[in-house]
Amino acid sequence: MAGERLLTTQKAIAEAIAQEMERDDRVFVMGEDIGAYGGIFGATDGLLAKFGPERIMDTPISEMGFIGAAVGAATEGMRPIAELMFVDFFGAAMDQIYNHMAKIHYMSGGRVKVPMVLMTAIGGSYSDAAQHSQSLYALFAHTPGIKIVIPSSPYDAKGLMIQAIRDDSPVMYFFHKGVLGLGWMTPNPRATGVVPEEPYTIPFGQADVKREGSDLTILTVALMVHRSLDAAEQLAEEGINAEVIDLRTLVPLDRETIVNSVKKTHRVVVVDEDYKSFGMSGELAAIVAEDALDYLDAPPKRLAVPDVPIPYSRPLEQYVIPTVDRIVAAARELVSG
Amino acid sequence: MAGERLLTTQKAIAEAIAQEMERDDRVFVMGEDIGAYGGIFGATDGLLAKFGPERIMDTPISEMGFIGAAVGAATEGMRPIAELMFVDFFGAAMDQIYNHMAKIHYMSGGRVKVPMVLMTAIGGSYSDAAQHSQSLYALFAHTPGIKIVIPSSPYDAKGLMIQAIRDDSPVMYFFHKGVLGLGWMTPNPRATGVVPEEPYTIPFGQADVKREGSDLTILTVALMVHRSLDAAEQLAEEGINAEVIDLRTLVPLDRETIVNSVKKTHRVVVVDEDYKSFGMSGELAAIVAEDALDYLDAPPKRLAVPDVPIPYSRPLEQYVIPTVDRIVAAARELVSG
Amino acid sequence: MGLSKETLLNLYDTMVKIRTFEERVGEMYYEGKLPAFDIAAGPIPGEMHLYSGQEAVATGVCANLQPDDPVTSTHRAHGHLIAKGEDLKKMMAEIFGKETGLSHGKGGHMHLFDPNLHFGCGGIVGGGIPQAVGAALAIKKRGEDRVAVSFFGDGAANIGAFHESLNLASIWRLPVVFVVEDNLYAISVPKSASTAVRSNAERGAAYGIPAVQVDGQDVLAVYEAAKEAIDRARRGEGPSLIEAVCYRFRGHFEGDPELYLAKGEKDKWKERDPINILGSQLKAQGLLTDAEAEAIQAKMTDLVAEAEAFARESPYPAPEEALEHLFA
Amino acid sequence: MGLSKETLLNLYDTMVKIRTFEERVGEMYYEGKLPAFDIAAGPIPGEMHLYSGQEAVATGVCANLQPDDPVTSTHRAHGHLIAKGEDLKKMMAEIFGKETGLSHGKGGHMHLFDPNLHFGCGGIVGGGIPQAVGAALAIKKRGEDRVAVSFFGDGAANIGAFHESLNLASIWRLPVVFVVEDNLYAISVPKSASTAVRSNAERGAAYGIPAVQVDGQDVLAVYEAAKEAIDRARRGEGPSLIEAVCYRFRGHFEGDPELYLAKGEKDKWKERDPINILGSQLKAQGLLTDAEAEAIQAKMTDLVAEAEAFARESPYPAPEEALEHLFA
Ligand SMILES: Cc1ncc(C[n+]2csc(CCOP(=O)(O)OP(=O)(O)O)c2C)c(N)n1
Ligand SMILES: Cc1ncc(C[n+]2csc(CCOP(=O)(O)OP(=O)(O)O)c2C)c(N)n1
Ligand SMILES: [Mg+2]
Ligand SMILES: [Mg+2]
Repeated sequence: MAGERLLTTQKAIAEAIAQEMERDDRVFVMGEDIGAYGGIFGATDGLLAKFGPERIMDTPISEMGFIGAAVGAATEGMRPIAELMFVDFFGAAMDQIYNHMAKIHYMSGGRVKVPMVLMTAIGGSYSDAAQHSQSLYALFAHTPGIKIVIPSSPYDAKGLMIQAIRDDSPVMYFFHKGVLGLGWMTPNPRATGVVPEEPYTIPFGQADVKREGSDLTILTVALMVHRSLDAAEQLAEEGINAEVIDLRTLVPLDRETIVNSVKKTHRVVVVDEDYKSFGMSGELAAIVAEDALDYLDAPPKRLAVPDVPIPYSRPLEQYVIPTVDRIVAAARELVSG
Repeated sequence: MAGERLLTTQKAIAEAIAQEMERDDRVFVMGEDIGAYGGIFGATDGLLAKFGPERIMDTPISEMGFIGAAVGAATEGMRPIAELMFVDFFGAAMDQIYNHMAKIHYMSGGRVKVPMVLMTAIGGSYSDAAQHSQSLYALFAHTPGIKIVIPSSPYDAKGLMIQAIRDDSPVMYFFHKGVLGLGWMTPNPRATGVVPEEPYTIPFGQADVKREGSDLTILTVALMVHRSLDAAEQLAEEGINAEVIDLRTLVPLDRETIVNSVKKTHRVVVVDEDYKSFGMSGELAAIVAEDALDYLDAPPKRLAVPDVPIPYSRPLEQYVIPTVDRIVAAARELVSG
Repeated sequence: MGLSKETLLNLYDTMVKIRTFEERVGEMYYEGKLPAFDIAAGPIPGEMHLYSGQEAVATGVCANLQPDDPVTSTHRAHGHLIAKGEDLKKMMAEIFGKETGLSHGKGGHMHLFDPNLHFGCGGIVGGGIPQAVGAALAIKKRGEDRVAVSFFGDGAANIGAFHESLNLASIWRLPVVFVVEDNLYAISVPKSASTAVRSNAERGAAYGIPAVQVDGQDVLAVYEAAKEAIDRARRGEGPSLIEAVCYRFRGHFEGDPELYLAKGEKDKWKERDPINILGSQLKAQGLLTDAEAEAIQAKMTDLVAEAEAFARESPYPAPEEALEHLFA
Repeated sequence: MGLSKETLLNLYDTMVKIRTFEERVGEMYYEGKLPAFDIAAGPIPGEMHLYSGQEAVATGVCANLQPDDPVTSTHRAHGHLIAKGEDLKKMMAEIFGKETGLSHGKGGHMHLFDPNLHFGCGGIVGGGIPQAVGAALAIKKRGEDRVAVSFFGDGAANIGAFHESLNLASIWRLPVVFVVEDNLYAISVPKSASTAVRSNAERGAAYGIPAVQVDGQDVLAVYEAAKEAIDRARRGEGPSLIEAVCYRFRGHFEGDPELYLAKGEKDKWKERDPINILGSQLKAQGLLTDAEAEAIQAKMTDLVAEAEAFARESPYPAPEEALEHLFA
């Protein structure tokens, strides 16, 4: 069928970047192994050949330096995309992210713009252990001044990336390794989907109801969207109809869609691959309590990493990162309990 | 009266460190301007004269280096205290804090200990603007593997510091500049109090009900404890009895005291000097919704910095950091609304 | 070097302007704060780091810059911004936290930004260095002959961002000049206790970057070294480092008890006041009379007074403006 | 240098042990993952960075160390830990994620810790460098003659933590040796594209630290340079830096397509296999026969097979153990 081209999420991201680079010569990419290697997770696959080393720049291992350089290039009118290879490495660059990228626009009273995208890989479930498996989006969502984008599908990945590049504010774009459709990751059919060839944007702040349902609301992002959809299918067989909401952006957050869904279903579970406490699951549960307290038939539930680092060993990791089974169990308990 | 010695919070902290250094020669302190200067906020005031430069070590401006060195010294059996001058500078050291200090014990399967204290100044309300006024405790509380201590009184400051130094796990100890009783900060009578001369400890995970009340629960830490107590006094004049709970430690968190109080008062407001979203206020509201949903007569309220960097100008800053007046207003609304 | 009279007098003017601004800010800072010092009180609340004593560095460097040459600075930024040509009124208003300030009061003394002058600064040590590298990268990508300059202190040269930035600037051969203002201290910690080499100029070799140490009290020495480095950058020959040895005449910040200074140390340095050094040279060469010097001082006093009046009379921003300007 | 036969044979033994371990891990890694490679599958899931080719560096350095000398390492740590004397069984079990592993399966291949050997490593580039400085600080505070060693790559020498750590070690004159393993690449990025100097030994001067570059394929050259540096540290004469130029014989990690390599580059380097280099020298000197070499290889193959069997037979930790060991 026309327009029914299938792409993986990884290819959708690379295509979005390529199209914006063609459109706008202020856009360039910096990061470790993004050139000849094409990015460890393929986000810049093929771009070096297309755009050359001036616009697809391999950097030394100097996260503070090159992310700070992206900030400086952005304030001088360029539109850099910097790749932080794994979000876990943010600590080597956090000052530039936190005190500069996020704050310069505000501190300048709106006079200086920092139009840049910081893209980074998140997520576990493949035994990459404590320093290469984190999600951490809540930590950045807690930081005023950064838009937080977390696609879960090829279609969303492309539209949100183009939107991010065109945004005049700093955007962090988190791609989960498990949703990319990489040949060397655990196969995931949901990581391939229809992606239009022409450029398009998806506005920030619009959650996507990936599945409608009436019995409970599942609020989630990234790979947990896929697991929640799988869980919803199982639940449907038991007669439980779960609504699965992919938040897509945490900042801005689509409070309305969240609250309306809970008002409809009266029950909510947050499924979160980030650490449980002081993070996304708390924020979402709090919002529901603030805006839909009287509609709740049960306390909000939170399924998240139980406040330990991600352990290496497979059974340990599977115990801490939410699985389809545990999502099903939580939903069942919520509805029946 | 015997034992009724008064100290400021700052002097209580310095005394706690001094007493532990006398007791245990593995304890030493590293940080910028902690020697001759005595620490910008006086946490090491007088210690250089007492213990000499081998144990009170001024460092270069190398936060990654010296905090990482504290980690390495701790794994080798010392018990370092490192001072990060303002919490706002964490981005220059975050990798060592986040991926190493917090995780080594877990990653080693419990075989390596990292007994260190990272102390740091938090808080605003004196026009130090976006990069010197943050609180950020939620960001570290979101990190598994760090105990999070936030004293609000001289008595607590001493007992919690001694507890922190004796703890075999990494502890972050946040002192709010406004509770220290410094001669150059806005005068604060609550920053001076009775402190026993002999060493004592206060266990972590025990919130302190700083004021009992029946109409609503105020959950808070640091300077906001003082403002909440001031607000509670005003509210009492209106016939509203607020219970003010000083959490004292966020990790471990005294969930029981929180939940029991809300079950008693049926209303809760979180007063938080950190950013609002994805932080402490969300976590506490979520906990209340999880464990005391049926007891709530009104949605939980959150008073926190409304997700902007801390602005410099006085009226702007006063608009974003919770004040006594706004705490009073929020409480009033909660009870009447 | 044979600088024109105009250039020389401009250097003198700028130094006097900076000094006059700083000393007046230093006076006003204590308004409303005493007798029991309260940092949050008075027309200028918060921390205050003044530049008095180091004027030759900002002045000598910025005299070689155009308005569109990007500059990043530090917590001690007033001098750099004045030397870059900022309007004192908007600067002062920002320092007062007023609506008419450079950032409408959101930034304050440590966070002065002006996109027209391509100027930014901040309160995090080392924070500006990578940003200058990025500005230089933007320049190079566009094939312009602008040059970026990053000012920072001797203390900042020990932070990781320094290392990463110099290496990046070198491998990418960027038009950027790193200016280390070695005022001998990082707050209370002397350079000798923080820095494994005597001069940060010795560190240039670790990045293949030409580096020199100059007398930072001598504006002509700074001017000359800066000119060489900036010209090299404009010619596309890559980055340079300059370490200017100087001294701050006030505390690290206002209220600093300065207990860490050796007795008489500051007085000795005050004998090498950069304004007097240039003033004496100009007078010796017959380029400046005492009366002219007084007139310059009077002019600057007036300018600063005007800025002060402007700042005092300007309104504060409306409280709700705190919620604006989070996103572009 | 006149090393004893015993020392020489120990060096040979250790290199063969490392190589044998690494190559076997490299084989087992693909078990259960193919035909369509799935990184999460098989007995050894996750990333895998092997040390084959660089054995001379770990071996030459660690031969000068005692069990209680602290060592910090990187993502490519197996070689260092074996050279430090670790029990292969516990190591292999950890790499398999088993209960009997060094960290009961919590750490995995990139996070190997052994407090008895004062060994730690991690997956963050540059992460171990400040920790070695801290270990050396602990040693100095106690007046011991131990010495700390930090191994890291050429890529790591461009991260801020390197700069801060070398400066701290120098100003505090700490007993620590920094070993840069220059294997020419950081993943796909060649050193020439990342590093502004030809040798990181040139960076020693920026910290007043004695620094040398050595042939990292020649274990005797490494041994000699390490001995000098380690002895200096033990004598209380402060830190040193050694850059050992070497080459990794496998990809950055298993599965690396290595498209960034020049044609024939790896084969050329394989001609300089560190095991063969020492083996030939020993044979030329009559210290090793072919039969003895084969026996050594056989012994190591057995040891690794034993470790493998131990790891395979060991149980996984119980899932709930994930919640343990958060706090001491
Ligand atoms: C990353 C970071 N660490 C520490 C500080 C606190 N601090 C502010 S200025 C300063 C001293 C800076 O010294 P130097 O770079 O020499 O500049 P100077 O103040 O002498 O101009 C310190 C330690 C900071 N702002 N940022
Ligand atoms: C701070 C940080 N940035 C990036 C990475 C990703 N990464 C892992 S290993 C590596 C290359 C390291 O190169 P080098 O230091 O030369 O060591 P080698 O792999 O060659 O042994 C990179 C970029 C990381 N783990 N940590
Ligand atoms: Mg200085
Ligand atoms: Mg390498």
